[in-house]
Amino acid sequence: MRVGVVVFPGSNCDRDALYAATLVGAESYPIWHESADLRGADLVILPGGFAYGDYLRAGALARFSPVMGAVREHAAKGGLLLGICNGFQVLAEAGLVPGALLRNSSLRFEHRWVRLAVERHDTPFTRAIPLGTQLRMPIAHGEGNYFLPEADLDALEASRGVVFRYTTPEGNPNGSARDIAGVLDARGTTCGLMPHPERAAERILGSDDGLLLLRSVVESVAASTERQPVAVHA
Amino acid sequence: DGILDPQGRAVETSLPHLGVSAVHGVRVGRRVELDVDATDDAAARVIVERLATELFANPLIEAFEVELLTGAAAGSMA
Amino acid sequence: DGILDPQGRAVETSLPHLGVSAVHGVRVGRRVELDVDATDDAAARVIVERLATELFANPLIEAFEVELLTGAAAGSMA
Amino acid sequence: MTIPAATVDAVPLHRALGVTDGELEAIQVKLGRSPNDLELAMFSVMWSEHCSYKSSKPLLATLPTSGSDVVAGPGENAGVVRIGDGLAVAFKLESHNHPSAVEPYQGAATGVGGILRDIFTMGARPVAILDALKFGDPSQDRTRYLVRGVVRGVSGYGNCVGVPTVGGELVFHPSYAGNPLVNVMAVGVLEERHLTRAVAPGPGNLAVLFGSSTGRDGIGGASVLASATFGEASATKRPSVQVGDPFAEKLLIEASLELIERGLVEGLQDLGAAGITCAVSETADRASTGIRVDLDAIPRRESDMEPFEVMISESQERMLAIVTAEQLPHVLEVCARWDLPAAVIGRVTDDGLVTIVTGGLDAAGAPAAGARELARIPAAALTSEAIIHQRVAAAPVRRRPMPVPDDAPDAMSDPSPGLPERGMDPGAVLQALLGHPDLCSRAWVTRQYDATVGADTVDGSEHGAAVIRVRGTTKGLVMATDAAERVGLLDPWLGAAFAVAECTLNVAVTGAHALGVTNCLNYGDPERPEAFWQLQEGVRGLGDACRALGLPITGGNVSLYNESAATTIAPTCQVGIVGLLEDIGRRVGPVPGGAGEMVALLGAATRGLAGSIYVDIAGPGPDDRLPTLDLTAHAALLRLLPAAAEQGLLRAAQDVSGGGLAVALAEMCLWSGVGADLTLGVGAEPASDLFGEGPSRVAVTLAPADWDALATLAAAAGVPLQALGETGGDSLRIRLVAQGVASTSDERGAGIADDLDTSLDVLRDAWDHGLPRALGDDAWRPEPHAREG
Ligand SMILES: Nc1ncnc2c1ncn2[C@@H]1O[C@H](COP(=O)(O)OP(=O)(O)O)[C@@H](O)[C@H]1O
Ligand SMILES: [Mg+2]
Repeated sequence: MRVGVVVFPGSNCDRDALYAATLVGAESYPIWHESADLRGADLVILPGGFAYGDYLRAGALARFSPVMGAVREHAAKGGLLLGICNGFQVLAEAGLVPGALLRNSSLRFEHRWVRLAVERHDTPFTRAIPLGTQLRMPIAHGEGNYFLPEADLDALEASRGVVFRYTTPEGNPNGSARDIAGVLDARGTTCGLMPHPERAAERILGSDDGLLLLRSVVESVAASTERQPVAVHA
Repeated sequence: DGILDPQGRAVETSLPHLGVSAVHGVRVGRRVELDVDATDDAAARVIVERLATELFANPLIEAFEVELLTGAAAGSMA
Repeated sequence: DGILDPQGRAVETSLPHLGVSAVHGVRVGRRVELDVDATDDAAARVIVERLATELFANPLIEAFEVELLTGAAAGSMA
Repeated sequence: MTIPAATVDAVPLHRALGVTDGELEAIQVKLGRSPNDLELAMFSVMWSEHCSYKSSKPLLATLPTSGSDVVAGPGENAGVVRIGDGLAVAFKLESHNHPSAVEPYQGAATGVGGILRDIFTMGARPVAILDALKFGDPSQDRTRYLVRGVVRGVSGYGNCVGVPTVGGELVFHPSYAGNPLVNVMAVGVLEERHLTRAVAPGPGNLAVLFGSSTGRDGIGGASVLASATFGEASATKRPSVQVGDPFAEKLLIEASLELIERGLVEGLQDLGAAGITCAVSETADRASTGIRVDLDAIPRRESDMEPFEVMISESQERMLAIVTAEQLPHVLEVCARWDLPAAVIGRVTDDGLVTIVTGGLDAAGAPAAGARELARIPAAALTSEAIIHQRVAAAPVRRRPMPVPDDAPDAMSDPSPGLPERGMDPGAVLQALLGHPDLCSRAWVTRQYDATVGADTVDGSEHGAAVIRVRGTTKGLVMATDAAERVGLLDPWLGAAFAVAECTLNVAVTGAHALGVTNCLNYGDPERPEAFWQLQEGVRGLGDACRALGLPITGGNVSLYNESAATTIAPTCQVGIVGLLEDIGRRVGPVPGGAGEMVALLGAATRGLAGSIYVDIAGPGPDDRLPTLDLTAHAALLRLLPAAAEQGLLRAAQDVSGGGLAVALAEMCLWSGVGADLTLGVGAEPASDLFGEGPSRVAVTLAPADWDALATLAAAAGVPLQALGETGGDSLRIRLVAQGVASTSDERGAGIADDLDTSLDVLRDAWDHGLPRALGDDAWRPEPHAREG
């Protein structure tokens, strides 16, 4: 599996994501924000950090980065796209997943370990997660308070667009509507989540639950290449 | 809207600490001032409106107004 | 006025990504709108000026302006 | 050039700039003439306490600095120590006290930015930040404003640059009311072959300034802010606040490390205090060269800046690279790719001078036709040969064994209402200690810090020392920073030595060996003999402790004039240590594994309650004395711990410090969620056994089967080992039995009336809420307690 991690100016979890991808046997490489070439990525990750300093609004400036044209095309073709933390904010600003991330209800940056309930096991990001498993990973953000107008939330739930929810005992750390921690786009191939699976990828760091997410992607890429062989990119 | 403006709400709750009671309805937003090279006000406004819709404000959570200052334009969001 | 405005700078450097070249001198600040119960404009202004200095703006690194809207006051910082 | 009239105010210019008449004479001797105004401004910032160390240099010269693995010691931007596998670690502590007192958010933020630059300038990638913060009474609005601003500043900057903040200190003491301390430590990892120095070698080479443009920030910040005691004048100093841009810093880190890794620079220097003046003079002086600065080439944020403003501006996020003409295009390409403006602003010369030219340089680097020279100063005169003052030290007339309520700084206003007086229920005292703002959970602060970015954090800041793994190896870095301000107030020698003892123990309990020591000396006005005596004693204590423990001091920082109209700070020798775990899998944490482990104490208590937090809350007693520090015994303990960890004998280890043994044990219980059933032998003053802060003790837990092995090891090391009991249950029970006393009940009255038996829920409530309660934050909620399986 080929994993391309976009590097925006101000990204600061790009190296962590590149490393975590190697732990599930993927070949990972950075994609510079000015490049239009995703180099045949099976999975594109928009990593955490403070792209463009998060100035104006988190994700607002990154959305216009030259690379985003190629990312959009990749997603439109059904390529897998994962936005983590700041990457989720960029996806939301770019309209690639529904919703907006407001300031945390505490009005503070929140760094802590949370637990996630997995709402669906039939997505490319969750298929390897055993039923009933809760995922433990850290959050670290100032704007992770998921927002959608009520009616749109109902629609999102109806279309099963919510994939991760904060759950007990730690609960909802940021005021997110309906405890939402991660969502999917309509196609189900783009996922945005605030917690950091790449920081929960080794036991020594406190949890390796994040690997389940990456393994899911490996499985689903393997399954889809079995079904429909595609041209191999150099 | 309180959900969309937690900062405004926080400011409001802190006002009694400052002994201020006559103030309410606090809304905290952003103000962007910029210089636009344009032949006239209308042309400048077109450019700024575009920037405001696409960049300065996120329509899901923010509204904006454009104001022309003397030979300049400023947009505010709340 | 010479105080570093990293936000404004970052916005300005990414304007070319939007194909905008006619805009410069971007300054990003805050705008606070509030409703004041006061007998007259002057009294309202006194309250808002005080809040602006003590709460909304840090006079060391921010400047502010108070503007009276119809029956309301708003202060902007840049 | 004109200095704004307002700052001159009929006072001669040099004095307005903080240069004494004697210093002006010394400048005239160095130059062989009178300085012009620009030169005087440059001297004023370079000869400030902050840049020249003019009061402390003779003292610092006494510190032990050598060690076989030390690659770079004091004099460089950061100390660097080898850790094997071709790797080295760079680390340093630095203060940003005065800027944070004026503008807490930006002061703390730029403090983080500044120390990070010291690390990556050496070629190291920053991997951790620790912040040591000291404030006045937490119930005061001013304190709360400062705490919020400083914590937000550290968080806003550190989180954005993507370096985890994994440790630090938070202390409240009335002596810091008018002058908070913000000391920040940064740690980085580098390949030794990339070690880069801040030098300007090779006449003809180019000086490239990259990063943010130069504005009016911090004009005179170093000399005026850091050297003048605060007073009414602080309002007029306001325009000199520096504003940080962590986004620019993040780009600066990546660009600088790329320049270094690709071998594109001959030397690299960050810009901090005294801005361009400091960067060019230090790099030139270290290389015995000179630099000719093309003033007009310096990119500015404002068009109407005076030459002196450009030369001493402390605008943040700037770097100076010395590059060859051949590499220049590559250097400029790297900067452009990282969106960092860069400009050639001068040439290295062989004349040993810093010259400032307006009107441009020609292709050969000489002043262009019609150009004018505005300043011409020997580089050494600004730096290595800057003035040194032999200050007068005088111990206070009456050396107090303990503060007498009347002449001690105002006691904190009611830290915990309804607290038991001395001699009351030990459970209530323990509860009060766990809720004390200096001892309770730091989650209110640390939750605002990203402690896991980088995906290398093995242990963040809530428990003891931080542990960062070195990716690609089996190694771990253990880091901690400590001071002993309450002890320092009573005996500045002991305060500094205690800080070293506590910090070394914090590192050693994990099983790590200390690599070296950095420090930040925070003291008062050195022109006051008592304050200078405190500094002298502090440096002596620091040096004595490090020599006895065989530890090199690899760097540090001095911050003087920490006084306000109302108070002088407690003498604060802040110590920072990085230790190495060869095998991170063998590290020992402070959290017991569960019920059924043996609990024991390594080391023997030295009695004395003076300088403890117990005295802070229970009030001083007539016989309170300071505990003593036996550095030989301490060294033995420091050797034993890694050996025990190596053999896998310890399940958990926690050093005894603030709040004493009872607090150390209570914390272990709280963190594991499992209580303990213990018996403690006590002497005539049980409070001292339970709550005394005598050094060189470690509470450990172990599997009962390992007791004999540990006892053998401890005996061989000459370290006393005492079994206390075992873990289990959901409360902490400590039975007090008299030692060498016939009847317990007769003797116990002196301090403590009863055994201690308190449920963990009660202790946890005190510990969890201590800080938000002290700071009046009703909205804050602790995380629900969840045990990890
Ligand atoms: N207390 C101290 N102990 C040891 N070295 C010190 C101490 N204070 C300063 N130094 C050393 O003196 C040099 C100059 O310090 P400083 O001016 O703070 O450096 P920089 O300008 O790079 O921040 C540094 O190498 C620093 O490590
Ligand atoms: Mg430096």
